[in-house]
Amino acid sequence: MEPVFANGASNQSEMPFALVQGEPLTVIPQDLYIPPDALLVFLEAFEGPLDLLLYLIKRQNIDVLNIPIAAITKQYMEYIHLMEQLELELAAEYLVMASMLAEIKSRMLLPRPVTDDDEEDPRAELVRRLQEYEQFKQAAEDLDALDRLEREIHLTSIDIPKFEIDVPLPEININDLMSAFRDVVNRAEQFAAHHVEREPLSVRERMVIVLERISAEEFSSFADFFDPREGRMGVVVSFIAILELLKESLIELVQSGPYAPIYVKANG
Amino acid sequence: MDADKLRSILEALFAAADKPLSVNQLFELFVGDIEQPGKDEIRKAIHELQARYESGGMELKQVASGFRLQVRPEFETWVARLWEQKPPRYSRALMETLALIAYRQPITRGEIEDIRGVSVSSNIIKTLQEREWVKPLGHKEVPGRPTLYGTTREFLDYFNLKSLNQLPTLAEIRDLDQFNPEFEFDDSGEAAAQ
Amino acid sequence: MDADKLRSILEALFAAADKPLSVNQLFELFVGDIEQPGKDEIRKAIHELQARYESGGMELKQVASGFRLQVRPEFETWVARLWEQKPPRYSRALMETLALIAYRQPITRGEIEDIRGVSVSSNIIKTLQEREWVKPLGHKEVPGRPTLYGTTREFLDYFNLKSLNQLPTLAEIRDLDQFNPEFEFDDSGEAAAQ
Repeated sequence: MEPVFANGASNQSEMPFALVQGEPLTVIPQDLYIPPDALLVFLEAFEGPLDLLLYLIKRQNIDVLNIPIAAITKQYMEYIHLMEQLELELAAEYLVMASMLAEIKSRMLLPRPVTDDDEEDPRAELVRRLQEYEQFKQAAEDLDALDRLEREIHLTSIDIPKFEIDVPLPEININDLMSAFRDVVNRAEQFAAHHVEREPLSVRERMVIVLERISAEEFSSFADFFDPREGRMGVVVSFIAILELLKESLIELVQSGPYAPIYVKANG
Repeated sequence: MDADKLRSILEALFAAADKPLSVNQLFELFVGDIEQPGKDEIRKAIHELQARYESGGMELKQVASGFRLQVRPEFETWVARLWEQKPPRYSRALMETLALIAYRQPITRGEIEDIRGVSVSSNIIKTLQEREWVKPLGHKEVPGRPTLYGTTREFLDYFNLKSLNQLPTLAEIRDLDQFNPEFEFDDSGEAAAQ
Repeated sequence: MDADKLRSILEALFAAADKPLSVNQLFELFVGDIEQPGKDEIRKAIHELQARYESGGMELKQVASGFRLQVRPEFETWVARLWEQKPPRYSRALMETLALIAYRQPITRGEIEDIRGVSVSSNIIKTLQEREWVKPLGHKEVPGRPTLYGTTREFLDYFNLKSLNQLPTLAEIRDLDQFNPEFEFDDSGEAAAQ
């Protein structure tokens, strides 16, 4: 195998530096010589095939107008393989680009008929797309750099004496709240990554009550959170709430010895 | 620090703050700066600002907990018209955030963002807190120690609920939708009839 | 109306309002008053106020939907210390989509995807609409009638702009022929080696 980069080759590139699925890797570009975790983050940082291609081109200080298509195709394919080996979810667009590059490459290898003046450089369409993408990538950065509300620009919050002016507050009814909840849950379910499980509200409410009663400075008695008058269900709800808070590391339970009183304290 | 600059920074702080600011609080805001003003400098700058606001539409008023920039009461007539003209409404984003806090409390802003799939603007949380429907309950012990939010007693009172248990469950909301998408919740008689 | 008084009332209104106010909106607020100022008087008073806020901690800024009193960005360092919450951040994917909508409106989702070379998640479009930065403008009369999107006044307000003309200029697209007339087809022998 030949070194990937014309001027970046060194004797290191012949040494297998990693085994990926049992296969020694020797041809990773040198600027990828970074820990696998970082590599993952790095590869995921691309906004798509055009972004990756632009990166490959910029890294070598090549003018977009004069892409060495063979070299770039090769590097691109290496990244694609790497992504596959790392089992990154590879968007179909990356593969479409790979075949487009392969096609351009093969067309460039064909001898061009001298008479055919009209035929466009096979790279023209790719160059156009790269330039257009680059243009908006830059525009997005420029836009992001503008002063904007909540970041550089703060609105004034000048007090209006309340006793003088009664500014009406927006009214909502419980219907609106219900439909908002339904919508957000429906939407969340469409994205399988999120789940909103149904959990008895009473436990959530009890969690809040417990949180409100405790502090980080002093201990509260565990027993005080159980009121026999609430009956068995009430006690169970309190107990589950405390366990849940413990699981989420929101509280700490302390006991000085076996059968000693248990105390509850806010974490931190 | 140059007196002009200090005065401008204080003016910016009074304009942006939603609470009165005391000399001590202001002093603390500069701690760590290379040009850290002393309390006397801050007091002097405040007096200069007060003099500047002697006329115009605003005044820098001293109240119990500090100084605040406020609209001069004599312009009430016009300021009130500002609200008469447009009955305010809450955004969809605010409603969804409130619903998630109500149903999933204690919950962090990040968790709300995860479920909604979009970021939640600071203004929404601020508005909900100002309305006293939502309050911070503490911090979650994860990196960054994000604030945990929950609903308040005022929230329950507003909706005439005795406890959060009285909020319909998700299954109930969906069932009701199927029968009657225009379901009126506050009309309890009709609800029971479904 | 006396110019001093009008200026003070306007200052009070800008201080109290939570949205930018246009000259028309301001004019409407005086309708019915005995001393009703004309739009020109209002414009003049606004310019005087702007001059007055040329220094200090605030500025009276003109954005797309009117004028608003805001904290001068240069004092952001101190103002940010008032709040613990960090401003929301937006992903590159979202900013690129927003940039395309801003510069190429009206544009369909498919057209955005063509230029970016990847699909645009529905969440991004939803976030942009929810923030009221982007709105549907209609449908493109092609098969499938895809929605055309454009930016809103709120988008300009948020980014502190008066009009789309104030957006940073786009980089130039260079012409292939123009810059590389001697376009070498064979990649200097490397291609041949493959």
